[in-house]
Amino acid sequence: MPSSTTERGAGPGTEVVERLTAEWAEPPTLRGWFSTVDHKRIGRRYLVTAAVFFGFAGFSALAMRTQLAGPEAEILSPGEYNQLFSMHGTAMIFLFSTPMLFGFGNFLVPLMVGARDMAFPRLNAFGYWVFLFAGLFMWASVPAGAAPNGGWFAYVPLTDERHTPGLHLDVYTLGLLFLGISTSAGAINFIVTSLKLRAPGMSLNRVPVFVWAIVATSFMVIFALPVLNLDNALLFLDRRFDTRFFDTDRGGNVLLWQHLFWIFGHPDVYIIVMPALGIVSAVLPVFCRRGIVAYPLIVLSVVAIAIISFGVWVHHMFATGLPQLSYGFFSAASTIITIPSGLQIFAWLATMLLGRIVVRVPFLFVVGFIVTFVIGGFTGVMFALTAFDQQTTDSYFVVAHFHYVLFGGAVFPILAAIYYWLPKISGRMYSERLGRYAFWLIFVGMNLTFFPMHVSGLLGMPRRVYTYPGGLGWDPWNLLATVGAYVLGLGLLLVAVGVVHALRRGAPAPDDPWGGDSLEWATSSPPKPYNFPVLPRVHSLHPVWDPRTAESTGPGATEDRILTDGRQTLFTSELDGRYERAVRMPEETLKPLVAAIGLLTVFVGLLFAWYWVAAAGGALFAGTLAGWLWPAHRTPEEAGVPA
Amino acid sequence: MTERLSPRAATFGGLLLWFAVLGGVLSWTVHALAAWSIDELTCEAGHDELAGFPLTGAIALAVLLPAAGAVAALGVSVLAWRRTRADLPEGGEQSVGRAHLLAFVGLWLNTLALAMIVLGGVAALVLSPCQR
Amino acid sequence: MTERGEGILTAATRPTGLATEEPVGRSTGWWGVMLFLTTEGTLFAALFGSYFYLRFQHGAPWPPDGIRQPELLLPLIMTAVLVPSSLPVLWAEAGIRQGRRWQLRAGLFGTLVMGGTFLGLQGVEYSGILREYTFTTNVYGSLFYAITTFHGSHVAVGLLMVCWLLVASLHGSFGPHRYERVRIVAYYWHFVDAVWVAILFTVYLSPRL
Amino acid sequence: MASTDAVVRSRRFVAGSAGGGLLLLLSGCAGGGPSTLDPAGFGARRVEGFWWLLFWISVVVFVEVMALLVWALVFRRRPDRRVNRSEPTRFVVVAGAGLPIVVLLTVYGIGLRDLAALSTPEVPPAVTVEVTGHKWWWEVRYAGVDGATANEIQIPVGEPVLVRLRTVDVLHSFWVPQLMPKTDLIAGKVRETWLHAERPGEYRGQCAEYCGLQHAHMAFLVVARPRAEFDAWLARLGAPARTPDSDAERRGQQAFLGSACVACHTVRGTAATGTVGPDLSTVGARWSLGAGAVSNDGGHLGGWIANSQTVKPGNAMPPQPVDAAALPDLIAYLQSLR
Repeated sequence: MPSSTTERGAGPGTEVVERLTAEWAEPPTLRGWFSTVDHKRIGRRYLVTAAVFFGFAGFSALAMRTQLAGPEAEILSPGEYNQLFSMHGTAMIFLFSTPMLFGFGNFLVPLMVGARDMAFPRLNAFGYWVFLFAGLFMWASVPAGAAPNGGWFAYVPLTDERHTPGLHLDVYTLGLLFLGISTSAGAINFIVTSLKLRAPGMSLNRVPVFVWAIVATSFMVIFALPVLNLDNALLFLDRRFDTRFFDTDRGGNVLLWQHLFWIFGHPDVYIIVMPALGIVSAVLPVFCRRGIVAYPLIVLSVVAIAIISFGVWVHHMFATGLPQLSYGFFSAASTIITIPSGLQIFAWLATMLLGRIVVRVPFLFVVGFIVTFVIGGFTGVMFALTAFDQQTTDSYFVVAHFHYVLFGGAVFPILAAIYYWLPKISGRMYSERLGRYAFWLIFVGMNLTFFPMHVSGLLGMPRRVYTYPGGLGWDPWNLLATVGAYVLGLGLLLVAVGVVHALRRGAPAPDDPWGGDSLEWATSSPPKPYNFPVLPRVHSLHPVWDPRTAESTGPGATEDRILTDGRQTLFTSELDGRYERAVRMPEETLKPLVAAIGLLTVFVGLLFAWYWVAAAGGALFAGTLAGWLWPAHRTPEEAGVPA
Repeated sequence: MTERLSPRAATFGGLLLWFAVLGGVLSWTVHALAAWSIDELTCEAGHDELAGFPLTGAIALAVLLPAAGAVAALGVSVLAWRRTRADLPEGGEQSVGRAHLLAFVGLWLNTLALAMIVLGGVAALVLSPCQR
Repeated sequence: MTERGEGILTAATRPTGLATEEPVGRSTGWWGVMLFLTTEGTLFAALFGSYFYLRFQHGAPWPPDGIRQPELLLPLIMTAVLVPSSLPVLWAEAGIRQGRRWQLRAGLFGTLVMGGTFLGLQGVEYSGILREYTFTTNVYGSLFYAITTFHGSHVAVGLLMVCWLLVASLHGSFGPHRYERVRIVAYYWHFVDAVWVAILFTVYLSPRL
Repeated sequence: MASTDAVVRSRRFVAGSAGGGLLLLLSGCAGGGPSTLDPAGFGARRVEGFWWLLFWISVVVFVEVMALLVWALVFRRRPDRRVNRSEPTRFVVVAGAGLPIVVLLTVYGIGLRDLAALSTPEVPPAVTVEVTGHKWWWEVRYAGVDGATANEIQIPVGEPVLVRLRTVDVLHSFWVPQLMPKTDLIAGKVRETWLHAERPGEYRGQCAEYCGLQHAHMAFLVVARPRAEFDAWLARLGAPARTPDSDAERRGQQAFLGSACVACHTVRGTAATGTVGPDLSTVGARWSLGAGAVSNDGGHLGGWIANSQTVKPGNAMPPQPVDAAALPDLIAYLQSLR
C-alpha cells in the first residue's frame, strides 16, 4: 500500500515548480524571518517555543518533587513552592499543551487537507507572536518573584487583592487574557481552514481523524475560552478597580468564580487531550498497516466528547456543599462521557488485532499512551461519582489521576507525534535506539512518579502542600515519586538529545517513511513552501493509499488544481468538498508582529498601571490592524461599479 | 444528483439533518443548564419552591421536556441514517456518504444525550431537591 | 421538481434532501467573522449568566442597598437609537451591491451618527447614575457598569470600524464585486445591536419582573 | 452500619491478601496515618466500600484491555501476517459501549445511594460543633458552650455530631479522611457536615483546599472518646481557665497579661480577651502548635513565642520581644493551661 513515486504520478513539469517556487518562497533574510506567514515555519516555532516552556514547567516540577522527597524538607520556602506549583500547572496547561498541539495542527492541518496554507496566514503569524509574548510575559514573573501563586485555578477570595497583594495574580489574569487572543485566533483559523480549504473531493466522511480532532478542539475553544476570559476580567477588575463581583461583604459570590472557571476548565482538559487522541488515531493505524477500525465511531467519539465536556464542570465542585441533586445532573454526564472514550480505546485495540504491527518508536509511545490513559480513565470514572469524589478530591489521588490523563493522554501522544512527524518536518530520520531508550525511561519514570500518588492520596495526603509531617504513611510514596520524577526527566532529556541528533546527524528522510495514509505523506520531506505542486483530488478516506489520488496529481492534472498565477489555493464547499474557486493568499508581512507588539504594550501597561502606555499600545494595535485589513484600491471596473 | 428538489425542500432537508445530529445534545444542554440552575439557585437562596411552584415540579419539567426533544431528534436521526444507507461504491456519491456519517454520529449523540437526561431524572427521583 | 403532490417533509427526507449541503458556499471571511461573533456572544452570554447567578444568590431586594430600580425612559430612547441603526448599514450594503457608492457612504454616515448618539446618551445616563452608586458600591453596581461599559466599548469599536470603512469607501475600494469588508462590519454592527436588546432585558427590565 | 471491627478487619484482609503486594502495602501503611482505607466513621466506611468495588472493577477491565494489547503485540507482529481488512464495528460497540454502560449504570446507582446515605445521619445529632476556618488554623466552638479551642475537635464516640463550617477569610476544606469525606468552607456561606466515629481514637484532619502560604500547616485532630469523658471535657472547656498554682506560673501569668499577647488571645477568666488568634484557655493540653506545624512541648512553645515566623512563616503572629529571663515562666504558665 505505500506507493512508490511512479504510482504517485510524476507530477507537473519543472516549469510549474519553478513558477510556484518563485511565488511562494520567502527571502532568507532577517526581515523574512520576522515576516513569514508560512504555516510550516509558524508551526515549527509553536513546537519549539512550547517545548521550551515545557522545559521550564518541568524544572519547576523537579524542584517541587525534590522538596517533597522527604518530610519537613526546607529546600524551597513555602512562598517559592506555591509560585512554582502555580506556574507549573498554568504553564503546562496554557503554555505547553495547547500551543504544542496547535503547533502540530499548524504544521499538519493544511498538509492533511491538501491546501497550500491556513485560511488566514497572517492571523496565524499574529497568533504565534501573541503566544510567544504572553508566554514570556508570564514566565518573566518567576525571576521577578512575582509569579502567580494562587494555583492554576486561582480560587477567590484567596486571589483577591486583600489576601494576595502584589502583581502575582495580575500576571495571571492579564497573561491568560493576552494568551487567550492567540488561542482564539488559532481556533478560528483551524475551523475555517478545515471547512473551506480541503482538497476537492474530501467530503466530511473522508477527513482524517486528526483534523476532526483539531476542529472539535477549536470549537471547544470558541465556546470555553470566553468564559475563562470573563472570569479573569472580573478578577482583574476586582483586584485593580475594587469592583465587588467576588466580595461576599458587598453581595458578591465566590462560587461564581468556580463555576466560570470550570465551565472553561473541564472542556479545557479535553481541549488538551482531544488533538492528542487525534494523533493516536493518525499514528496507530499506520503501524498496524491498515486503516483505523470504525472510523464513524471515532468521529462520533470526537464530537461527543467535545460537546458533553461542557456539561460536567460541577464535578470539580462536588465538595462545595451545593445541593446533591445539582451534583446528580453533572455526575450523570461525567459518567456517560466515558462511553465515547471507551469506543476509541476498543477501536484502536481492534485495529491492532486485525493489522500487522510494526513496532517503531512512535508506536511505542502510542502503546504507552493506551496503558496510562486507561488507568487515568478508571480514576476519572471514580471522580464522576460524587461520594467517592468528596473523599478523594484535593488529595494526591487527584494529582495522580490527572497526570495519568494529561501525561498519558497528551504527552505520550505528543512524543509519538514528535518521532512520527520529525522526518516530515525536518527531512531527517531520528535514531531508533535513542528513541527506544527515551521511551522506556519515560514510561517507567512516568509510572514511578505518578502511580505512588494514588496511594499517598488514599492515605490522606492533601495536595498543594509544600511539606508534610513524617510518620503518616506518606514518606515512602513521596520518595518513590521523586525518584520517578528524575528518571522521567532523564527520559525527556533524551528525547531532546534525540531530536537534536536527528537534526544534526540524521539520515535524510524519504517522503513517506512509514507508509502513511494522509496527504502530508504525498509531498516532499520537508514540504516545499507551496506544499503541493498539484492540489490532489481525494476519493477516499486514505488518499495516499488510493491510486486515484496519485493519478490526480500526475501528468494529467488539470490547471485548475495547479494554480501558478500568484499565491493561490482552493476553496471547496463546507461539507462535501466540492470545487468552488481558486483564491489569492496573502504575502509575508511584518504587520502581525507589530500588532502583537502593540498588544504586549497594552498588557504590560495594564500590569504596571501605566494606562497611557496601554492606550498607546492599543493605538498601535488598532492602527496596524487598520492598515493590515485596508482594502486594496480597485478601479471601478475591477470593483464592478457600473460606469 | 439524479433527482431535483425545490430549493426550499433542499434547504429544509439539510437543516433537518443538522437537527438529527445536534437536536439531542441541544436538548441535553437545556436540561443541564435549567435543572442545575433552578436547583442550585433556589436551594442556595434558602427556598424550596420557585415562585410558588414546587421545585420538584420545575425540575421534572426540566427533565421531561428536553427528554422529549432528544427522542424527537433520535427519531429523525434514525430515519436519516436509514434513508442515506444506500450502498455506495467507494468514492461514489460523496454527499450521501457524508450525510450517512453525520446521521450515524447524530444517532449516537442523541442516544447519549437521552441517557444523560434519563440519569439526571433518576437522580431527581432518588434525591430530594435541596438535600445536601 | 419531484415533490409535486407530496409534502415538503417527504421531499426533504429523501436521500438527496438530507444530503443537501447546508451551509454552503460561504467565504473564509464570512466564517471567520461568524466564529468571532460566536465566541463574543458566548462571552456576553456568560456575563448575563453571571448577572442572574449573582442576582438570585443575592436574593431580594434587587437592586440591593436601597438602589432604585433602573430608570426605563433613557434606555428605551437609547434602544430606539441603536437598534434602528442597523437599517442604514443594511441599506449601505444593499447600495454597494448595486454599485451605488454614494449609498454606501450615506448609510455608513447615518450609522455613525446614530451610534455616536447612543454613546452620548450612555454618557448622560452614567452622569446621572454615578451620583447614586458606582461600580465599587456593591455587586449590583459592578454588574451594571461592567455590562454596560463592556457593551459600550463594543459600540465604540464598531464605530471605529465604520469610520475605517467610510474612509476606505471614499478611497474608492468597494463595488459589487468587492464588498466583503462591508458585510463583515455590518455583521459586527448587527451583533452589537442584538446584544443591546439582551442588555435591555437583563439589566433594565428583569429587575422589575 | 452494623459492621463490627472484626468484620471490617476480615474484609480488609480479604481485599488485601487477594490484591497482592500493592494492597498489602496499602493496608500495611494504613495504620497510624489518616488513611481513607482505615475508616473509623460511618461516611468514610461507606466510601471505602465503594472504593474497593471501583478498584476491583478497574482491575478486571484493565486486565481485559491489557490482555488484548499484549495479545496484539505478541501475535500480530509476524512480518508475513496478512492484514485483516474487515470492520468489526460490532466488537467495538459491544466492548467499548455495551459492557461499559452496564458497569457505569451500576456504579452510578450505587454512587447515588451512597451519596444519599452521606446526606443525613440516621439519628439527629445531639452535639453541634461550630468550626471556623482561619488562615491557617481552625477555631472550634460548641453550640451552647462559652469557650473555644483550636485545631482540636473532641466528639463523643458512637453518635453523630453535627459540624457547622464557616470561614472568616479564604476557602478551606474540612477533611477527616478516616471519618467523613470533605466539605469546603465557602466564604459568605455556612456549610454543614457530620461526623460519626465508631471507635474511640484520634483522627487526623487537614485543610484540603489550597488556602495560601501555609496551607500545608492547617491540620487538626478529631478526638473521639466515650460520652462521659466528652461531657467532662466539654464542661472544662466552658469553665474559666485554670489559675496558676506555682510561683513560676504566677510570674508567667503576669508576663502574659502584661504583654501584647492579650490583644489577640483569650484566656478565659483573665483580662486577656483578644479574638484574633486562638483561645489559649486550654493551650497546654493541645496536640500541636501552629495547627500541626510543631509538637506542643516547652522548647517549641518558647520558639513559637519568640518568633513563630521561623516556625511557620507567614502566620499572623508577629515576633514577641519577650525578656529571655521571663520566657521559662511564660512557658510554664501556658503549659499549665489544660
